[in-house]
Amino acid sequence: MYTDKVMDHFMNPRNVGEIDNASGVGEVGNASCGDIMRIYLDVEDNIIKDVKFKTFGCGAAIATSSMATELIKGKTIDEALELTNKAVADALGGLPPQKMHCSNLAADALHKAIADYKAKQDAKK
Amino acid sequence: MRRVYLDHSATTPVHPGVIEAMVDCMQNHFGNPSSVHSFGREAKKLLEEARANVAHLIGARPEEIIFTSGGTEADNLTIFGVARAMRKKGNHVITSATEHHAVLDACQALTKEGFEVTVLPVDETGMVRVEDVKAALKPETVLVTIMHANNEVGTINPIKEITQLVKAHGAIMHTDAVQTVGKIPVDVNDLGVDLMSLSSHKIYGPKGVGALYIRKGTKLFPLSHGGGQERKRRPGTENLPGIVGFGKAAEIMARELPEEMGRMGRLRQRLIEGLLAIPEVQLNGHPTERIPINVNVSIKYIEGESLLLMLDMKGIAASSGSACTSGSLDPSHVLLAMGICHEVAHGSLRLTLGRDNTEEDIEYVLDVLPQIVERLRAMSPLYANKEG
Amino acid sequence: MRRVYLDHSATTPVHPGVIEAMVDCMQNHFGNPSSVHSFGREAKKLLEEARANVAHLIGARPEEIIFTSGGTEADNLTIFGVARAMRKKGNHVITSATEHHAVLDACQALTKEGFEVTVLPVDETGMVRVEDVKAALKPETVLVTIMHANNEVGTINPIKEITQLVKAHGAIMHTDAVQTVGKIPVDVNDLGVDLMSLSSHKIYGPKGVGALYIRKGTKLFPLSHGGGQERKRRPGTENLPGIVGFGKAAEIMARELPEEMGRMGRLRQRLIEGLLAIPEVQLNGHPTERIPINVNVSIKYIEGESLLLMLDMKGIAASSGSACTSGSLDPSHVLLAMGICHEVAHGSLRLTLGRDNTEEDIEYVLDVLPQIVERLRAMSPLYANKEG
Ligand SMILES: Cc1ncc(COP(=O)(O)O)c(C=O)c1O
Ligand SMILES: Cc1ncc(COP(=O)(O)O)c(C=O)c1O
Ligand code: FES
Ligand code: FES
Repeated sequence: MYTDKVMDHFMNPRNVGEIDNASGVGEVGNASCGDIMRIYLDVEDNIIKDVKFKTFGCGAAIATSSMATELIKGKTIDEALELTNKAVADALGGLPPQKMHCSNLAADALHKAIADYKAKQDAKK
Repeated sequence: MRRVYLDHSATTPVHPGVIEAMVDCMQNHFGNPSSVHSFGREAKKLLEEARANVAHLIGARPEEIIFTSGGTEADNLTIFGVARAMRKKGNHVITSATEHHAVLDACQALTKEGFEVTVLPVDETGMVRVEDVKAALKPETVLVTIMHANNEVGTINPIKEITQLVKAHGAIMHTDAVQTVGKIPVDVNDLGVDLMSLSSHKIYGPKGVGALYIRKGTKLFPLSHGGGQERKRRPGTENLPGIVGFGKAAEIMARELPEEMGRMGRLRQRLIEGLLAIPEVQLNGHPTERIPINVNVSIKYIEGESLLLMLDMKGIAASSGSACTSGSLDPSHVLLAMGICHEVAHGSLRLTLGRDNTEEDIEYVLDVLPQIVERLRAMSPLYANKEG
Repeated sequence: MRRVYLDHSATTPVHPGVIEAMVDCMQNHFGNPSSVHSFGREAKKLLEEARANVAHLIGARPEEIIFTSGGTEADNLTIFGVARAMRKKGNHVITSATEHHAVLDACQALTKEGFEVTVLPVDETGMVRVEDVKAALKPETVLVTIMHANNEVGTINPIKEITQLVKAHGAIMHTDAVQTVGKIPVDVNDLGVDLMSLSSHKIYGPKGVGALYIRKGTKLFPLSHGGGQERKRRPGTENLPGIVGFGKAAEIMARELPEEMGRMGRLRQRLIEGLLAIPEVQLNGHPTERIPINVNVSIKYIEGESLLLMLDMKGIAASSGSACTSGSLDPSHVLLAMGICHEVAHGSLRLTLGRDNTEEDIEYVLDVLPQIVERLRAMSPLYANKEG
């Protein structure tokens, strides 16, 4: 059902956890199947220095969370904004058709976290 | 790696004696039971022996058993067959919210033919209330179909009491006994039902074969047409190797049931105790009125599919009512009907025992599971919320 | 005693390689293909391999094959499924007089749902005339179902020509290819049909499994409801051992067909020659457009069942279109549709060849049969009348 890449990221997820006083936090929940994903960013000089996630969901949901955090770690905010759901799924070697909606979670949560970071920056100004 | 199969309500391994009987049938008696010659007569003999064995398992007479391609077909044949045959008498059918999709979806399809279907609720243990059946019976009611035990939570319905009401009312009573036959004593005359669905692959027989018990005198239209096989109720060349395997499985089940029932019950108790020792785990279903092979728990703050995958990596095969495993967007209709909320239903885990399981298997699961639960909870934003 | 099985159109022995594949499936891969865990995934893999093998045998794509419980179900699923799905477009269905009962009786049942059914005649060789199809097509025609080859006399219909007409007319074309697949080359794209019925037990696979080829885009309602198996077109836990056996049989047939076809044709010619050497024996069916395994003759002045019983005493398994073998009062509807009179139909004998048959088998039959014919004729008042 899942590719080896998916299973690897599922069994050994990268960047699980939380960041205290994160620069930005984004949470999305897909009401349809009850999965929830939260991403924490630590941003310094416009660069994502650290990223953590917590996810309640299926194997695909956890693997996409892990892969998304891997893909943006060390990237600039602008680069991170370019990450698409499809890119995450592709990086995992594809997802089963009925699981494509899970891959929408990760990039969406990330974009929300970046929006939260930007809002916080604006508030500081 | 140790492999522990705990998904016997999904399907069972085929008993070695069943395989042997099927191979003998295919190697030595491959004829078409309808043929006049000796090859045909030998096949016919095997067919009727199998029918007698299946009948015996549920206290029926051989001529009241017809073979189908499985439980799904037996359910559909009943629902369409009886409803259509009784159309002139009435157009109301009663079923329950926790039925298998073969029953629920067939009833749903009946509404397009002008039938009205009442779907009874269940209580929080998953049981149909006898008084609800009583209240739902109408002059137009022609068929009531309530499952004997549920496949997800194992709750056993009070079919005998329900049947008494239904028969007194003059309607026809069907029960889907796919999950009880071979696991607890089942007798068509004790229960009093008019029709009963069975499936071979849940009792260590092969997949692709089932049976419908039809009490003498019950009217039923066939679902399909063709040769006159199975008293014109189910045409098509008989699935002889499958039927022979089913018959053998029925024979073995009848013999082993009394002892296995007790053993399953004991393994089940140990498993439930061990699971409830994990924090924030709840038992779903009825505490006592459940088939002895069924354990269903919800492990809060985690999602069932990830749990199944991690168990699978440890060689443990289980199932879940999580939406993520269903291919649809909703979690198990059974758990929801019992009033369990979406989140808790997502974290459901079903472990169903079988004749190959040992105490060591149970201890292995109880050893492995807490670590997996801990790992998944550590990843879960819901668990974090709760702690924070 | 020598046993010679010459009833391969009724059913075939199961190929040893098929039994082996089925045993492996049951012993080592018994999971439910819908399950998430490794047992389920292994089962799913076997299911899809089998689908690919069956698809390959008829030049289809795997996703165009759905498994059924046999040829009868495939025929019924087509007739009810397509007709009901197209109901808004029209209510006319065309079939032919020599179809299998699975098609004829399903079409008959359709008339109760408001469909009009045209049953085309056949010529004296049992063949449907292309011009008859043309004349029968109406604006309301939604489905045409004509068998590829007949099971009794083996006559092959001009399906390619018929399909061209039907498709040009905008209707849906189905063919029951139960008797041709594995015996002559069959390609869904060459024939152009939208649907095709197959049965495993006619090609050395197990009984109780078949397939329906459904060309992409063809609308079809299911016959029954339940789990989402087989793209929601055929619910129920898949008959995995049966399907695996069918897949293996398809693989073997694809490999052996070119050579076996020639060998069967030669045995058949020898058999026909030998039979026609007996006085007052006529060949039924088409002299050349017939499947290579089929021989059908009428032996005048004798009745088929007695003939079969006497052959059986000599170890020879055959079949007949005699009313006495059918359980009904009429002889074969196929022979009657070909214009053969009742008396001659009663004396019909069908011998159908298979991969285990040898030249010695044929010589044995040709040695034994004349004596039997003589004995029966000596008892027959018809023969006496004729001589007197
Ligand atoms: C309660 C119940 N009814 C019907 C079925 C369907 O039986 P089958 O898989 O033989 O079609 C099942 C199992 O899937 C079941 O658990
Ligand atoms: C032409 C034809 N169609 C359909 C069938 C029915 O197939 P099955 O026996 O698999 O139901 C048969 C054989 O009995 C047949 O010969
Ligand atoms: S989280 Fe539900 S299917 Fe992926
Ligand atoms: S003569 Fe006995 S059935 Fe026809």
